[in-house]
This record gives sequence, C-alpha cells and structure tokens, in this order.
Amino acid sequence: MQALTREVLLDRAKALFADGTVDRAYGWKRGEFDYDVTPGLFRSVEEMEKEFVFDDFCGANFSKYLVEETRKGEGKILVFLKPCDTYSFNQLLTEHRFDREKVYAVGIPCEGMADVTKLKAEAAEGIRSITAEKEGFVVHTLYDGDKTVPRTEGLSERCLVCKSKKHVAYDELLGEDGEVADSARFDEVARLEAMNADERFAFWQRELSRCIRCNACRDVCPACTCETCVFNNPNSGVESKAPVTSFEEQMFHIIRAFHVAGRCTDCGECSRVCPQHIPLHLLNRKFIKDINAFYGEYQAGAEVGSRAPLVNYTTADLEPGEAVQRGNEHA
Amino acid sequence: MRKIAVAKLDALFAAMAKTHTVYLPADGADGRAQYTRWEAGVVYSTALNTVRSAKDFFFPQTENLMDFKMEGKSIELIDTRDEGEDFIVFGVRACDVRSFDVLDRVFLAEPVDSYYAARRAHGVIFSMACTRPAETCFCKTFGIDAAEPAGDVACYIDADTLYLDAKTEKGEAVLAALGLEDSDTAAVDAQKALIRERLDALPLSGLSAAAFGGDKLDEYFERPEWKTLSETCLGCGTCTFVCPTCQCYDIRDFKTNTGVRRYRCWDSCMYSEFTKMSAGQPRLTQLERFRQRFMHKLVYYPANNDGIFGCVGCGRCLSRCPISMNIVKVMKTLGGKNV
Amino acid sequence: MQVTEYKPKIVAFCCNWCSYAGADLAGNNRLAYPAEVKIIRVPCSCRVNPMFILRAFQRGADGVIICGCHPGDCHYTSGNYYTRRRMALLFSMLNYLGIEKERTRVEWVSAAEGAKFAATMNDFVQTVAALGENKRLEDLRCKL
Amino acid sequence: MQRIGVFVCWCGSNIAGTVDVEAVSEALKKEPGVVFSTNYQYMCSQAGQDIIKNAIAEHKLSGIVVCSCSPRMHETTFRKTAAAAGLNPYMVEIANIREQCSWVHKDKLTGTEKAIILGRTAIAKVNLNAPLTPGESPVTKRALVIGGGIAGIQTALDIADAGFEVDIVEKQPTIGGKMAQLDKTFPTLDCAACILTPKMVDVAQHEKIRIFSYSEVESVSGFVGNFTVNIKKKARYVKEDVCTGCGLCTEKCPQKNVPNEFNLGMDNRRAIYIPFAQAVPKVATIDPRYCTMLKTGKCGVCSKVCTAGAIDYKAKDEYIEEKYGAIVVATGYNPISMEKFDEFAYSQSKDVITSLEFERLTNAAGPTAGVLLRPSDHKHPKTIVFVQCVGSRCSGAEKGKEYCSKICCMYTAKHAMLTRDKYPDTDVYVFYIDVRTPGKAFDEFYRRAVEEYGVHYIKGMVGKVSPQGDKLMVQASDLLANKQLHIEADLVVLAAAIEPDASARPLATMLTASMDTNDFFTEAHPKLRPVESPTAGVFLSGTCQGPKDIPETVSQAGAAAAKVIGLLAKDKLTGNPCVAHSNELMCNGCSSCERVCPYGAITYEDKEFRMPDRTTRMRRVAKVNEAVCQGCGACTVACPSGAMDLKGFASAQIMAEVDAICK
Repeated sequence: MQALTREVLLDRAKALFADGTVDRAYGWKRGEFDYDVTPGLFRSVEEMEKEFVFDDFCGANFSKYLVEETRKGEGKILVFLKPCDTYSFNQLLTEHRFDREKVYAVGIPCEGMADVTKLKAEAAEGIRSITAEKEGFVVHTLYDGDKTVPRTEGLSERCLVCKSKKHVAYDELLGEDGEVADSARFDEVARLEAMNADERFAFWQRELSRCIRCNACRDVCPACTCETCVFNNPNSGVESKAPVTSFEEQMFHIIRAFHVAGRCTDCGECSRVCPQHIPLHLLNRKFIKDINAFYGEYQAGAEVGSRAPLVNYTTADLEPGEAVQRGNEHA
Repeated sequence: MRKIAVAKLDALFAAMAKTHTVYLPADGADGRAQYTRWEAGVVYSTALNTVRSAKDFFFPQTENLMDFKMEGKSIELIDTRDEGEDFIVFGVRACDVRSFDVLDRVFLAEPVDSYYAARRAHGVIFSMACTRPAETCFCKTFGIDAAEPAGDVACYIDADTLYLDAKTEKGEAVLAALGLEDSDTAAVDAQKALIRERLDALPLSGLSAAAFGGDKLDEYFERPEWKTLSETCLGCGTCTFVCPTCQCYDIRDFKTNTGVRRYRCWDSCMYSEFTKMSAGQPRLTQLERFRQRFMHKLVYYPANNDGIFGCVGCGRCLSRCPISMNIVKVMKTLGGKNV
Repeated sequence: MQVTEYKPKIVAFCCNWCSYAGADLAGNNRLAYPAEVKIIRVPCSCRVNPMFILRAFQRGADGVIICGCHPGDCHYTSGNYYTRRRMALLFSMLNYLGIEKERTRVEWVSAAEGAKFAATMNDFVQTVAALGENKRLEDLRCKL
Repeated sequence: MQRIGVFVCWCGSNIAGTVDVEAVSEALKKEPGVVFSTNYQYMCSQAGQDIIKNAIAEHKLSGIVVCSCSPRMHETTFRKTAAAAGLNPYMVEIANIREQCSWVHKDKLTGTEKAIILGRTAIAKVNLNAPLTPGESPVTKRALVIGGGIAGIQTALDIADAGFEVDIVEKQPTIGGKMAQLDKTFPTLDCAACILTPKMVDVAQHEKIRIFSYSEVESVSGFVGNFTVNIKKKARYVKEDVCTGCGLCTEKCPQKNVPNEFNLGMDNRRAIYIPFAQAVPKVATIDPRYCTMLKTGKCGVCSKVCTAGAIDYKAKDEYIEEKYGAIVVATGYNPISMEKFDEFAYSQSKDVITSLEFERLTNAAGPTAGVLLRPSDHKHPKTIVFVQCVGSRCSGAEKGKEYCSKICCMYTAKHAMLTRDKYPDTDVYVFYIDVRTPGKAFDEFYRRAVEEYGVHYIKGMVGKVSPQGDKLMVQASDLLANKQLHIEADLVVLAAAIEPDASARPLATMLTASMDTNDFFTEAHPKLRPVESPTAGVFLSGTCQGPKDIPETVSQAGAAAAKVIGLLAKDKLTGNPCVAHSNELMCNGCSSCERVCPYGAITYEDKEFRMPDRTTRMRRVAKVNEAVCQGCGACTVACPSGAMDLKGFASAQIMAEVDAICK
C-alpha cells in the first residue's frame, strides 16, 4: 500500500495542467490486469483521469524518458519521482542529458513496489486479481482460491533493501520525505565474495548463460543513455546481437557494468526487467561496494555535478593488486 | 491412446533417450522452467510454460552457417553443418506447437531453409494439454485448442497417469517402440472438458482477432494510437526473443584467428540496428519499428499465409515486457469494441 | 605423442614514456624474459580500455599486464591515476566473476627500471603458466 | 586495402644474430595487405633508407612496417624517410624486434617466431592507419604575466628584453609583491628595496611592458598561442595618466584611520593612498571602503588639493580584452592565518607577530622607521623567541600545511642574526624542528647566526605562549637536553607557513590548469618540465608552483620567460597529430572526457543534428582542441559510448594488434 493514493497525485497533476505549469505528464497507465502497469506520457487531464494509476505496481522509473522527451516541444513535462528515481534524475542532470528547465518534478513517497514474478511464483499460475491489504498482497488465483503473500515476500528485492526514502531532487514534494536508509543491499555481494573463485565462476556461468541479449537491462537503464551503444556500433569491436559464446555473455555484462560504474544509482531496473531473471544488480552493486570501500562512500545521483569516482583520483589510491585482495577479504 | 504412470516418467524418458535426445521443461536454478536436455535426475516441470519458447529447437538464437579458413592469401570454404540427431521435445504446449506451423510457412517455403528443415526433420513433438492455463493465455483467440494440442504425440496428465495420443505417423512410430500400455480415452475426454471450461473462464477468453487479418493494412497503418502505444517502448528485444513465432535473423561474420565464421542470429525488428545494411534501417523511429512487429503478427503474416495469424497467444510477452506493453493492449486499443 | 611445453600468451600494454622505455632498457642490458610476452605500445596506460583486456582474453591471451609510469611520474601528470582506479575496479570485478585474479596485473615500471621490467615479466609468465590455459574468458571460436 | 611494404633490419648481427631475418621477411610477405617485403643489413643507413624510398615509389606503398630497433630510436628517422618518398609519415609503424626481441631472447627459433608475430602485429596496425597531418595555429606574439611580484617582474623583463610585448596584471595598486615588504635578503643581506625597486622602474619604463595594476583577470578563453583574456581594471578613482604621484592628497585626506596593509596593519594610512614611496605605478588610489566622498558624497578634499585634476569619483571598473600567445602565472603566496594557532597567543598579544610583520618592524620604511620596538608599548624587546614551522610540516594538515614552507629557516636565521647584530643586548631564541639550509652559502649563514652571533638555537617546539603582564611566558621543550623550558620573552615571532594566494584557485579554473591539494599549481612534469603547467601555453613562475626563496624564484622566472620566448618566437605552432577526436554523432555530451583531461582540451558546444527520422535536434557534444590535446588517451576510456578515439592509437588499431598477437 502506498502512502499516497492515485487521487492525490491526480489532483496535483490536474492543477499543474490547469495552471499551465506543464503540458504533458509521465505517469503510470492502468494495464490489462492489476499488475501490468505501463509507463506512459499523458497529454491531458482527461487521459489521466481515464488511465492513470498509482499503486504497488508502479516500479517504472521515468527519468530516462526525459532525455528524449525534453528535446521535444517547449512546454514543461510533469514527472512523478519516487525517491530512488530522483537519484537517476540527478545523475542524468550531472551528465547534461536533459534540460532541467523543461521538467516539473513532483517527488512522491514510496512504500516499495511489488515484484510480480514473486507473487506469481508464490501463488502459482493463474491470477484473477491482486489486492494490496494490510497483511500483504492478496492474490485471487484462478484455481487455488485466495493466497496472501506477506508484503516482505512480495516486494521487489531492490525495495526490500531500499537505500533511500529521501528525495534528492524535486520541484515539489507530495507527502513526507524519508531518510537515507541503512540498507543491507551489499549482503548478497558479500556472500558471493565469500565463495571461492570456482564457486563464483560457476554461479555467474549459471546466471549469465541464461542471457538472451534482449538488451532490456541496457535499454531500461537510466545510466545507459548513449546515443549509440558500443554493443550496437559495428566499429566498436564488441558489437554483437546475440550471446554467441559464454565469452560474449561475460563481455557484455562486464563492459556494461563498467560503463555505468560510478554512475549507476542502483535503481535496480536492470534486474527488474530481465526476462531471464539474471541478478544483474549484483554486478553493479559489486562496483558500488568496491568504490565505497576503495575511494570512500559515493552515491551516484545524490547531488548534481558531483565527480564520479572513475573520473577522479587521489594520489594515495590503492593499487589494483590490493583492490583484488581486498575485494576477496571483505567477505 | 497409451498411458504410463507418472511415477514411471523417468523410465519413459530413459526409454525415449535410447533412440532420441530428449528435451523437456525442467525448473532451473532460478526456479523457472526452461527446456533442458533430459538425463537421469532431470525432473519434468509442471510449469505452464518455459521462459524461452520451443522455437529454439528448430530456429536457435545462433546457428553457424559456414567457416572461411584463410591461409596467407588463400580462402577455403568449410560447411559447418552437422548431421544432427533425432530428438524429442516433450511437453510442448498447444501454443508453441502452433508456432512451428507459423515458422514452417516461412522457413519451409521455397527457397527452403535447409538448416531449419534439417532440424525439423529430426524433431518429434510431444505436446502437452494445459490443465491450468494462466490469465495471460489467449491461444483461443487464434483458434488454438489447448485441450487438443497438435504435435506428433499429444499428452495429458491427470493425477497420476500420463496419457499419450499419437497424432502423426512419426509420433506413432516413436510410441510403438516404447511399448506402452494401451488406454481408453475416458480420463482424457474428461480432462478436455475441464480444460475447455477453464479456457472459457480466462480473463482474455473473449479476446477476438476478427478485427485483424491480411486485408487490414489500410485500416491500421496510419492509426494515431501507434504513437501513444509505442511512446514508452524501450526498443529492447525481449518480446521478440521470448516470442515463439518471431523469425527474423541477421547473418553476421565473426573474425576467428584463422578466418571467418559466418553465423546467423536472431534479430529484432524492435532494434534500431535491425539487420542494418549499407542503406541503413528502413524504419527510422521506434513508432515504425513497434508498429512493424504488431502489424506483422496481425496483418502482414495472415496476408501472406492464408489468414493464419503470426501470434499464438502464449502470453510470454505479456509477462516479460519491461514496460508491460503487449499485443493484447495493442489489439484492444486498435480494435476497440471489436476486440 | 609429442609433448609440447605449455606456453602462455601474454599481452603487455606499455606506456610509451616509461614502461616501453623500460622494456627497451631491459633489451639494451640483455635482460632475458620469455618470448611469450608481446608488447603493445600505448601513449599512456590510461589509453588501455577494459575492452582491450577482454579482447585479448577472448582472442586467446592467458594473461594481460599493463605497465605505466609510477604514480606521480605520468608524462601526462594524471593518466596512470585513472588507470589505477579503472583497473582496480575491473580486476576486482573479474575476480568476482570467478576469473583467476593472477591473469591480470598492473605494474609501474619506469624508463630506468629495465631490470624490474624483465623481472616482472619473468614472474608474470611464471604465474600465468602455473594457472594453465585461460578457460574462463576464452572464446572457442577464436581458436578455430 | 593498404599496400604495405615490410622492411626487416638485421642491425648487423644485433637482430640477425638471434632472428632469422630472411624467414621473417618471407613470412610477413603472406600477411594481408603486404605487397613487398625485404630485409637489409642496416635499414637506418642511407642505403637502407633508399631501399624504403624506392620500394614506396616502385610498389606504390600506402604504408610501411619497419622491423628494427625500438621506435624510440628510429621512428622519427623512418617517418622522415617515408615523407621524403611522398608517403605520409604517420603511415609508418615500427616492429621492435631488437630491444624487445633479439636482445632478450637467445634461441633463434624463438626469436624468429616472436619477430614474425611482432611484424604481423605492426602490419595489422598499419592496415588501419590513416594519414595524419599535424594541425597548425598562429601565435599571438604577446605574453600575459599574472602577478607583479619579483617572479612576475623578472619574467616580464626577460620576455620583453627578447623583444616581445608583455602585459602584467597586478591586483594591488602597485607591483612589487611580497619582496617590496622585506627588509634585507638572505644570505647576502642586501636590502630588498635596493635590488627590487630598480627592476620595478625598469618594468615601468620598458617600452614592451604594460602594467595593469589594481586589475584582475576576469576570464580566459582560447588555447596555446591564442588566448583571449578579459582583464578588469578596478576603479581607482584617480586618473592614472594624470596623477603625478605628488602625494599631497594622501597627506590631506581627512580619513586617517585606515589600516595600512603594506605594513600589515601595524600603522594607518589614508583613504587615498600610495602604498609606498617607490610604488610603480606611482599613482594614488582611493579605497572605496573608507572614502567618505564615495560613501556619503560629502568631502572631496583630495579633489580640491589635486592640482593635476586627477581625481574622478565617478570612475567605473573597466574591462579590457586582449589576445596573448602565452600566459605566465606568478600569483605568489601569503603567510597563512594564525587564527588556528591560538597556543601562540597571536590574537591575545600584540607582541606575538609573524615574521613578515617582523620584516616591517625592522624595515627603515616600516611603521617604526626600522627601530625594533614592540608593537604594544614601543619598548625595545630584550628577549625574543622565534618559533619555526608554525603551520608547516603539520601532519594531518588539520591546522596547517603538510609541506615545508622552505624559506622560514633562512629568514629566521636572518632575523635572529640581524637582531643580535643591531641589538647585542638582546637574547634571541630560535625553536626549530629541523634547520634546513640547503642552498649556496645558506648553511654558512645559519652557522654564523649560531656561532658568531650567539643565537640560541633549540631543537624543540614551543608548546604555549601566555601573556603575563608585559611579558610573554613561553613554554617549550628542548628535545636535545630533554627538558622543559620556560622563557620570559618580550616578543615572539612566528614563522608562519606560506600558502598560495587565494586568487590562484579561481585563476586555475579559468586557465584549466591543474593544482595540487594545497592549491599550488601543478607543473607539467615535476622534473623535466618544472616551469610549464600541463595546460599548453600556461607557464609557472615563483611561489604559485611551490614554496621557494628569491634566488629560486628569479631563476624559475627566467626559465618561464625562456619557455615563453621559445613559444612566441614561433609564427605557427605545429601540433602532435596523434590527438583525441570525438565522433559527434555518438557523443553524449556527458562531460566524462572533460573531467579526466589534464589539459582542458575538451569543450562542449550545442549543435543541431539531423535525426534518422529527418527531424533535427540540438545536442551537447564534445570538441577537442587539437592544439591543446597532448594525446594521452584518458578521455577515450572515460567515454562510455566510444565516441572519443585517439588518432594514431585508435581503439580499432589497438584491438587489431591484440588480435595479431593472440592469433
């Protein structure tokens, strides 16, 4: 259950359309079922009244859409930003990827978003509807009656280890702002670090071998906004449309993670959208964990204009050999 | 019709494996079903469907076509096709079985794709009826009966028995060799009735494709709704790659240490780099690319293939699309009340 | 059956100003190191893209070493500092993926350190040889 | 497809002894693109070069690979050879089969195999080479010197003497800097003013030098040879060209209580003032913070007494835009604030002073006319304690600086010696951590202070200074005697650390010149290019680069001038063609490249692009200034999209080399 209802957001959007502050709005659109909410661009209050929703299935982060959309038209775009979305928003601003003046950002609190795959797995196939109740998500199944999934089991992994309920960017805030959380998000990385190299290799082979190179992780990633991705560029030497060999699977994911290292806000969209459920966030979080350990705590997107760790240095930085050693040790 | 106790499935697979390589859905490390090569210990998954479709068996994501070996300044061509082995794909759902027809009409039409044809000739399909279709299923929309799956052998599982019904000579030949017990059809008939009842009760059971078809190009091509439908499309290839009927591929060369390996791999019309050629990509915007995919399933494919739709209603794109956009939403938006 | 001694393939990226000159000095002083080491000259160690390193492994390298000026002595003042961060993170990631950490190395070798260059290469080749062939980051197509 | 020629050198037996050169040239003949391959005894000899030239002509070669010694040895030679035969010199690649092959391997089979691979690698690279032409840019033959202290003065004079125009920008009303405030200079004890002021006059009279005093640099654009600088001339409310410097106004001004910064606030000046008698330019300046006329509109005394009619209360800041070929930073230093060092009671007692204040107290032109009197009661101090390293060599740097300020040991010895010389009845103590006196005649100087003048040098730090009545109780430890000392002092002099002037940081940003963590400018190379900043065309003079004394400053100033002269003597600058290049179609404008560029060679512009769907849109894209880029390649890796590449060391070329090696 979210702290704010659809109506609160809708009323605010109506007012912003009405007073001319914005002429279009990014919001979540009702789907076919309860859970398949689509991110959408609304051009009028009427459209919003008809299709806008806000509930536990509104995980999509709109920040990346702003890169293209702000280049169109003169008016401002309303965008609803959950706390984690604001980090992506700032990071894109740091990289000059969109014009802040073209956006009206409304921060909204977030109580965590559901992971549909988990709900489906918990409740077997055949979902008639899902309702969010106090005790958790109640899944009304087609064949097995109602099943209740406790909220802590039905939320997305990224929400269970939410790093911040604080908004770091907005023009106005609806509801209460939260705090940066003391998150357990690196526990899983540490678990992997504790394994020996063979185990880690086996783990990643198992995970990455499922990759079908659909590029969903990249295409949804708010840090991956390259005009032309190296994996699409025939002259880059790494272009490929399919993971032909296990090397290409590794290459794609290593380079993608490296390219967003220090820029990744850990929004978790990559893992959310992976059709093969590869825990891609564990790659990004490894970089974040290392950066924090080697170069001091750094949260991408926490402030606009900050210098990312990979375009920075100190004369006393640790040596690569030491880094690998320490990467093993924090386990 | 033949039968075998579910408890003896392993023995059945072992018997099949004597003459064929056997693939069946099994739950992977991530808890989701994928087609897996059977060997002792691999357990048949009762999951409704696999994440990836069964088209992989005939049209794999990558396939080597030939090698060029270069020595100094000379070039030698090497055919890399292997003989292939007979194989059984067990547990294919009705929707995926239909997808083979959709692919056949493309790859087996003249000029025949010999790589595809070879795989097809080696494969035996054991389909499986769907006793628990999901809310995302809409095979009925395209005239598929999940209670009566096609294939070489149609299978049904009730509480503790697997029923096998040969549908083709190929299927009969395989079954005959397995020496199974004969069975009457009573249990299967009862299950078919139950399945049909359940199919009718699905949320998408009323979805109709009547508003679409080969003659609808003019009606839909310029529709303004394409803009809003495609606006937040990420342009990834998820829908394409999990789709059992998407058949586009790109032919590429990989520089090896001694020459070049020519292979083909799936491509997606959703990609901005779709089969990029010297002339560039003909569909310049995501709107055009998005439209292409759905128009192809609902209009272009039927136009060229006796009215058969290019979608089989398996529902994979409904559950996998990162932004939850899918063919059902497209059909409903464009078709309005007629859908 | 003929038994051939396993010889690892080693790619060494050397910056033009220090390490490449260090390698030259090793040559001037006739300080031997294994022929498996092949050097690629780059203007600065910061020119080395992680993609080059992965490319080397893909193509059959068993070890990749990057040599640059000592921190503080970079011809371009700061290049090797960036190298140090990039490679620290990259190597840590490779290790996290279960790829043998001994296959990658960064070493600072000045133009005066011919002996260090030769010693480093001897040691690196020995270390990589002990690991055997690179299997975890190879692309079998390349060995066709 | 290239037409490549391969030339394998024997280097006598240097290569041919361990490498079968014939086999190498034969093997390389089979490589793609190779149309000619040969070997010869000495490729670098005239005859060898002729083989190359002839082959280029005969086989219409588009690229050549020379398998020979290190490119560090003969790359230039063979590039010239190629150029002489009409081939672009950057179509030459060297396979180093001597230093990195024949000299380090003994077995001929091994050596030959490796030489073939190295040759193949160079061929793979040259297959992707493109002809490169170094860029040229004109040079504006004028230099800007920022800062008019001894460093700036010396640099300006040297440049001007070589015949080039120089402008000096000085933020104070006069040039002269810190040296003008000093009394005597170590180790020769000549009077600072006596040696500095003639130079100031030289500057003023030099026909090639313009002084923009009371001025600051507002903005800098452009690059080496072509800087455009905007200079703000602050309103001084006195017409510079009219004022005769008679000084009458500075005597008549009724606003008498303005702390005199030249004497470090130890006496007062008027609201209209000339900093000191030998100021250059010798022109009065009105301090708007204190001038009654400017503040209230009532007064006008100076205007009335000025017979020249130089006063202009309505003056405004003026902005001047000028072009320069080179910029010299000479922004100097300041003693650090003593705020954080309250244990020395600097803020509690007037008789705790800094060394620079001590200079003024002993200077004949200072507040006491050179007589050493305590600031509090104007009595002769009988016991003086000098404390060294106040704020220097601090670990952790929370309070002070980690570095050694370098000049304090010597000036403290000077102060101690001069005090004992003039006032032999004075007890002088110097507390030190170490006495550092490397320098010509420096240690002798210090020893004279100890041995001839009887200064008490005590190894140890002062822990606390507490004012008690008219005395200063100094608590200190003597580390050598291992005992605590309590000294009743009349005057305590603190050798405050020095730090770069506060104006340096914003200036560095304007110049895209890098700084270290202490805000000293970074040199292009600590050993080999100590007076150049990494930013081409920006040079460093004096203490802006690090603490140094006057002789060192003057030598560095001269060195910087020599570099500037070398630059300005050229009509055109020829760049290194192996520079970064951004493919603007792929550039995201994200600024990653700019952030890692040590030279500030990357800027951004908004550019309109035609999109695939035939619409247009504005995008921010990176632009590399080829005259400034030095070709390190840091940007190419920082760039996630691969838009940034390096000519001559392109990603595709390096990957081709990797492929060739791993084959």
